[in-house]
Amino acid sequence: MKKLEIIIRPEKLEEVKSILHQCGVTGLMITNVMGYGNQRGFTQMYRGTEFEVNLLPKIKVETVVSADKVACIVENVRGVVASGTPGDGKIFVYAVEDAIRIRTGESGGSAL
Amino acid sequence: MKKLEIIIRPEKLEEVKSILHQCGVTGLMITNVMGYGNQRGFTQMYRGTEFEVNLLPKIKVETVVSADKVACIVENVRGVVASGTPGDGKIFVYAVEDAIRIRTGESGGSAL
Amino acid sequence: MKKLEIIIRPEKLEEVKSILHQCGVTGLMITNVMGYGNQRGFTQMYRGTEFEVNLLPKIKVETVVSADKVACIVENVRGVVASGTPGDGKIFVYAVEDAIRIRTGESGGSAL
Amino acid sequence: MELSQLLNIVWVMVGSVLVFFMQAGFAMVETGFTRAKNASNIIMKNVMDFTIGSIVFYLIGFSLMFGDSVGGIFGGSGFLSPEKLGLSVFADLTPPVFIFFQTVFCATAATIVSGAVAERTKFLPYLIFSAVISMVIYPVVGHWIWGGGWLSKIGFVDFAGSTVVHSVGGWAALVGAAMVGPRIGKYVKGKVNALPGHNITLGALGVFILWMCWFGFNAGSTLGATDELGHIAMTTNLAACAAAFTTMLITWIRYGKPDVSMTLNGVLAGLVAITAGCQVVTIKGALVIGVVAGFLIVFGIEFIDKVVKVDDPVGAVGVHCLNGVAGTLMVGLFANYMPGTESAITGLLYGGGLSLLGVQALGAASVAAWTIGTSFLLFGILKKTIGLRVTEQEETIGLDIHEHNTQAYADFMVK
Amino acid sequence: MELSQLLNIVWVMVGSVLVFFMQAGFAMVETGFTRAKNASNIIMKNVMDFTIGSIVFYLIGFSLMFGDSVGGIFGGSGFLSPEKLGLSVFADLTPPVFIFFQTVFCATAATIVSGAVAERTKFLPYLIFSAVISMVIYPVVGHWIWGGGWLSKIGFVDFAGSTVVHSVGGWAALVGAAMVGPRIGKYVKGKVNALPGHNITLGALGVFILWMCWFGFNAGSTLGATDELGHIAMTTNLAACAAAFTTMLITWIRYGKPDVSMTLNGVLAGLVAITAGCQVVTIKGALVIGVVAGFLIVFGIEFIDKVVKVDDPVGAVGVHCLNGVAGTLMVGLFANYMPGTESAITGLLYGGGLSLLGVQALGAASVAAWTIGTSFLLFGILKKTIGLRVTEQEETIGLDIHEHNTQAYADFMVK
Amino acid sequence: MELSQLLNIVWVMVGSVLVFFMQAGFAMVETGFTRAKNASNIIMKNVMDFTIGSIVFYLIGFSLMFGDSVGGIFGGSGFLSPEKLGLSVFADLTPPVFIFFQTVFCATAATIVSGAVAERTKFLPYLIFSAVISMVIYPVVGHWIWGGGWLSKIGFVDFAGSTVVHSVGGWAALVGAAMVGPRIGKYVKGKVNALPGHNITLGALGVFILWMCWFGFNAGSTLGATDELGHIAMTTNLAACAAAFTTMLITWIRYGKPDVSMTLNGVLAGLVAITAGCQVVTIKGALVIGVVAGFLIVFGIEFIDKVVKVDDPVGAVGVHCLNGVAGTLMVGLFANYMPGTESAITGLLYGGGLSLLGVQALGAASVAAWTIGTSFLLFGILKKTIGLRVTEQEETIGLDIHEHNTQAYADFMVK
Ligand SMILES: Nc1ncnc2c1ncn2[C@@H]1O[C@H](COP(=O)(O)OP(=O)(O)O)[C@@H](O)[C@H]1O
Ligand SMILES: Nc1ncnc2c1ncn2[C@@H]1O[C@H](COP(=O)(O)OP(=O)(O)O)[C@@H](O)[C@H]1O
Ligand SMILES: Nc1ncnc2c1ncn2[C@@H]1O[C@H](COP(=O)(O)OP(=O)(O)O)[C@@H](O)[C@H]1O
Repeated sequence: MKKLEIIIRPEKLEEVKSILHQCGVTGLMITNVMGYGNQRGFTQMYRGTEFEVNLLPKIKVETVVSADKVACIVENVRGVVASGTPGDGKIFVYAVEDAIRIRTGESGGSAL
Repeated sequence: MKKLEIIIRPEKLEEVKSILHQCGVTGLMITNVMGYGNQRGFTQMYRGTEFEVNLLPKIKVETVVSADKVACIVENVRGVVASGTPGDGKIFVYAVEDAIRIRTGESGGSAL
Repeated sequence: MKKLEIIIRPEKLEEVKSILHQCGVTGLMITNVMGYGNQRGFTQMYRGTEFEVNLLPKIKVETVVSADKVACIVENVRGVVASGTPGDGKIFVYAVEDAIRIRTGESGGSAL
Repeated sequence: MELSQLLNIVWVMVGSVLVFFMQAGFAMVETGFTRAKNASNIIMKNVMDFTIGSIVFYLIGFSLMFGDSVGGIFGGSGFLSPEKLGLSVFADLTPPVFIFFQTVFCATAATIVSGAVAERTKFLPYLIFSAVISMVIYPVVGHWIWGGGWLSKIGFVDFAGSTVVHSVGGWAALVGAAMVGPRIGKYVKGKVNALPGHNITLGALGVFILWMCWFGFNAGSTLGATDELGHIAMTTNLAACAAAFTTMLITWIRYGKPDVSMTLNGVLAGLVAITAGCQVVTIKGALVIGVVAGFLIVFGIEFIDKVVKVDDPVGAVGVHCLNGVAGTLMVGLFANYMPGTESAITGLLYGGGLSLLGVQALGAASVAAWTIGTSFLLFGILKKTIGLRVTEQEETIGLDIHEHNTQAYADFMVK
Repeated sequence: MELSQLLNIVWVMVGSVLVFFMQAGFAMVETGFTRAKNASNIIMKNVMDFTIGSIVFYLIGFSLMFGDSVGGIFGGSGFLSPEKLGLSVFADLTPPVFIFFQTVFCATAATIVSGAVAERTKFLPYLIFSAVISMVIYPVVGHWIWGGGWLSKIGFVDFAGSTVVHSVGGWAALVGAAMVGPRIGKYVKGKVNALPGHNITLGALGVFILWMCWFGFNAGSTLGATDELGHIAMTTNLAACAAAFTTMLITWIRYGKPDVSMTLNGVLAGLVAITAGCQVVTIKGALVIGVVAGFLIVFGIEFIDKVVKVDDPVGAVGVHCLNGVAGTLMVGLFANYMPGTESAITGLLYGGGLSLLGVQALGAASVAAWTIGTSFLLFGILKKTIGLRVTEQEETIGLDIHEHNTQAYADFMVK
Repeated sequence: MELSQLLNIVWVMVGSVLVFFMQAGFAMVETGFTRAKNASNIIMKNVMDFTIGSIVFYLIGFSLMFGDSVGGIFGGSGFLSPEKLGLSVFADLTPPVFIFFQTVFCATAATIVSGAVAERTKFLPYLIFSAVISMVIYPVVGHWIWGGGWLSKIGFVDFAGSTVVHSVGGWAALVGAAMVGPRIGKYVKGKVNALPGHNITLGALGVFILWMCWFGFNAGSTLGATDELGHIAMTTNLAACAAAFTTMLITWIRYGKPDVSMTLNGVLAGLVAITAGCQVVTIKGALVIGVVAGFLIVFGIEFIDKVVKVDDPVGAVGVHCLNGVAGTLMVGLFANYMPGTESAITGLLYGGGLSLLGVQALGAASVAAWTIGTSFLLFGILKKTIGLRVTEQEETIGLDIHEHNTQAYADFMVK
């Protein structure tokens, strides 16, 4: 069982959601985060004082899936999200030791 | 050392907090997330145009605990949270390699 | 490859960002969380009714780095963040199995 | 037309426009003091009670209030075309000016209820209640006191409506809030919880709007340009100030810190309390009335919240009911109008004896009885038939989504 | 100076101040009904159209509107110092009072456009358009109808400006919204998407502000203290109420739930529709006009949104254009002013025949032709030269950051 | 009572109500331009300065301002019951109308300070300062200029209070902001940081409210219905427009993008600058005064922020102090009132020579000296005794939690 953390630009969420759906993902969590990376931020101005905003709004999509789905997801997310400009985002992969469905108590793969 | 990620309905937070307390958890983090799973969303309407909201507000409770506490938590959270209807949530378990208490520099189990 | 989850007081963010920069971190994600730990919350009052706020606003900084940078980060974050009073925060270390840069498709260490 | 009549028209128009704008003030106070997930619903209730109220008051309510008196109890003529009535005040102004002024007054009473029953009441029964209060409950009281009915005959003094407007709205709010029951999470295992409002800034804006509009409410009730406008403005303002200051002090002492939302309620408490007597009390009397209002609001809201355990999210009962009644009674103490003349109105403290106080008490009690009775009946019927309350799940997710399929703050919420 | 003149001055000052405050109402409605990332930009556009409009209308527009008529088409004297014109209304009030009143009216027409083109239009071309509408487009129409021009000569009735103000703003809004194109994400592969506004509470506050100010708009258009003020207030208010109630009912039936933002638009629709006829229709006529406005706004907004596919984020076209035209035409049906006297104005339903309706239709059509034509030309030139629209990336990130390097809600957003 | 007197009463009542509502405008501007964690505290300070100010001004301040003059320096009679004074203006209106109007004016001066010292000042010392400015500092200046004191004797012109109200508030704001010190994070290692406000939309609403109310402030200062109302409204409006437009242009050129919050300050700057001369300058003069105000606000705020390094979160010093003084001086240049008559007031540019300019400068300087001196003394005593400032930790967590145990936006924050 793996957890994927997919960091994307906010406007790409709908497309990523449908990719995940196609790859057979059964659940996900979405968090608003502020990201910092190769993409540069921008300058803001308030009453004549400039300030750098080096954090940009990103969306973090987390989903726990069986290991065999990872390839499908990585492949297809790249397909719809990659624009070729810095800031497209990252996918991080983690091991998951267990999952429990609170409603039924099922655990492991059948809890997904 | 394990990290538990407990996804619940927002209105269950208070109960989950007190369960965790009873199981001897010493700290936790709470994040507002939007979730998608077996539970269906709902339809919204704005000025005559319908739109599906398939993400629902959920709360993610994260806590890092020694391995022996996992069973207590899983058991009891199920007890108070399970309503039997889709959307009750999930618990994910991860391995944690290390923990450091910034204040003191303690690390490992004694940092929790 | 490791993921560090650094939980700090909101006002320390700027300092932690520059530490991370100095240690050669190439990207990070920031999330607003509510934390609960040794630090006590405070009492609020609304129209004559008291209520305990036992969650306090914290910032979670997540960064995925090569293993050799962990020591530098832990060391230096402690240096600027530790105030000696409860609530300074924690650093949690996790293993990361893989990372993919969506823009280029690079994976592993070179995706960071 | 005489210039003096035109001047009266201009002044009453200004007053009416201000009283109309109280709708915005109530909407902001009620929305700000409740939770974000119910904001659109509160807004909608506020828009609709004015809308429905204006229409039914024009067609029926006004005539029940000012039509030819049937035994001093209600008006019985003028229905559907009230501008054809032969009221003498129609000649002083014009029929539509007076009807317009009365319409916006009526809407004020109706809108008080929405805050008290907020965050858990179904939309449809609220609309029905709102229609009936504007069409029947308020106009009958109005007839008693301002329409030539029995209370006006025995010398009851309620210059701008502490009783007619605020106590009617307040009693109905109390009955409604009690019958619809507390919000989920308000009273849990004997513990009283706070469910803080979502936007204190907007709530404060609402209070400032109401404060401004109250100068139209009270000074507009002269129904013309008179030499009393300044005095009324002064008593109105200083009562509000004294009440707010008193509230702040009490909360500072009692809770350790000055409480913001209670102090904002304090302003409104002072305004409600001075409304009955703004014309007939002295400026110093107004200051005292304000101080009393400040005490009443803190202990009154606590009493309702913690002892009676009626859940009133915005403090409507404390503000309008308690202070409406108290303000009416205090006229019996502090009135000192044109002493020594034929038109003198003098309260107990200025040597007028107990009679005025007695009349005031009788009036306040009668209005309470009528309003509580009719509201109880109406809410009771609604409860039995369509039900008053949304389901637990609907309340938890919020009335905006449940009742209107919408959210008030889309960018800050569900994506 | 005669007291009656001073009284007229006071009333027109009150009216002007209210009409000025409509700027705040529009700003809140437009901001509340659009997304948070564009809030500062909308605010800025609203401040600037008033600012620029006030200056150019004083220097040029007023004279084009009220200067000596050149063939009934436009005014040709008074430029730069309009207070030196010899208008008879200057003698009834004073020159600056009348200019002030006309200035705030003009600004109302200009500000309507900003909502319709919101969230994707560049700042500079907006400013230029805004200057031209206040300087030329509106004043010419104003001359035709209120400045002694050709439409006023043939008996066209537009008491407070359903045509002059609202249809001019509304037609320009339609042309602008069509030419600048829909927002990204609004129409995707034939599907119509909703892009909900970010603060319905503020939008509602804006509606209440506009409603209040409309009493100054309509009753102030008497240009003096008259015995008609009350009637105008009543028709204005009841049309708004009837429209809001109708809108709520229709949305309840059509969508299953009463729609909040549509109902708020319904209030404005009723207000726009009654503006032309507020003086000349009966109270019952006003109720009917309101009901018609309620139908028009729901089906009109849906038609524009889903069939014509013009993306109008705040419903400006539905409110101001459709109801401005409809309100003008309905005068031809419902007028019943001083029947039996020399000044009688009577519509079809009161036995006045088709002639008034014909004149109303001719006026509405002429104004539409002029406004659409000039707006089309101007937006066309701007599109070809500096361009109307921000880039896709700028629109996605928001106009606040792109056009002003700022964010409206710093604490709730980027840290 | 004479009809003309009643008409004056009506107009002054309208003006007073508008000036009262400036409290709402200030509250929204100050809250919107500061951070969310201090919103309730700012609201509370705004409510309390009006509340306390109204009471102490009635009891003491008014008499210090308008009581029998003691050497032209302060008034010395009428304490506790100012309505018993024998002022001639009492006969023109009525005593309470005039007292009410003066009360709301006084509160305006007091409320200016709260924005400048926002986000780090303790609640109690703020209340004390606020009481003293309303009770002593403002009334003494008021006596000099409007109460028959020494400045009024030598021909100082300050029609509606650029000096009396705005420069007094502005100087006190400067002293306060300097003595309480900058907010944490504002000046770090020589770098000037921006701490953006949390709700620009509300800030803009506040500016629109103030703009509307300024018509009551300036045109109400006639103290009666006169033929000058329209002229005053025009100069007021066009100065604001010219200032806003100028500010936008300068920021566009200097910063690359038109700055929203600065432009909103620009509106206020124009309004403050025209306040002294609104009656006596021409419309074109008003446009020029507005342009000057636009320059002053941009460079003035930058100067205070970056060179003097006084941290003034809302720009109160730039708006009220700089433009209050400049507006007063510009009367000496642009006055052109009733030229050729006995009442003529003529500035340098209209051939009046340097004398008026000299008097204006003397007045502005004297008021500055008095206000800076007394404020410095008072803030100094408060600093030494109870302390002016919250602790670092309290400031970091926010004044809402620290001073009031509350949060303004519960649903968007801590859960
Ligand atoms: N090492 C990292 N750890 C955590 N998050 C990262 C890391 N690198 C990038 N991110 C996240 O991914 C986002 C996109 O990364 P960025 O470097 O800007 O683009 P790209 O990967 O296309 O070069 C960042 O804003 C950040 O949120
Ligand atoms: N595979 C998953 N990965 C990440 N989050 C998940 C996953 N499955 C479910 N969740 C989270 O748990 C919530 C509840 O899941 P859902 O499937 O609706 O209920 P249930 O588990 O009772 O069937 C979801 O809204 C989502 O936030
Ligand atoms: N075991 C834990 N699991 C998850 N988060 C934790 C844990 N312990 C602490 N935290 C986070 O770290 C923050 C600081 O911890 P706290 O115990 O208050 O301070 P300290 O570590 O200085 O004693 C908490 O508010 C919480 O967000």
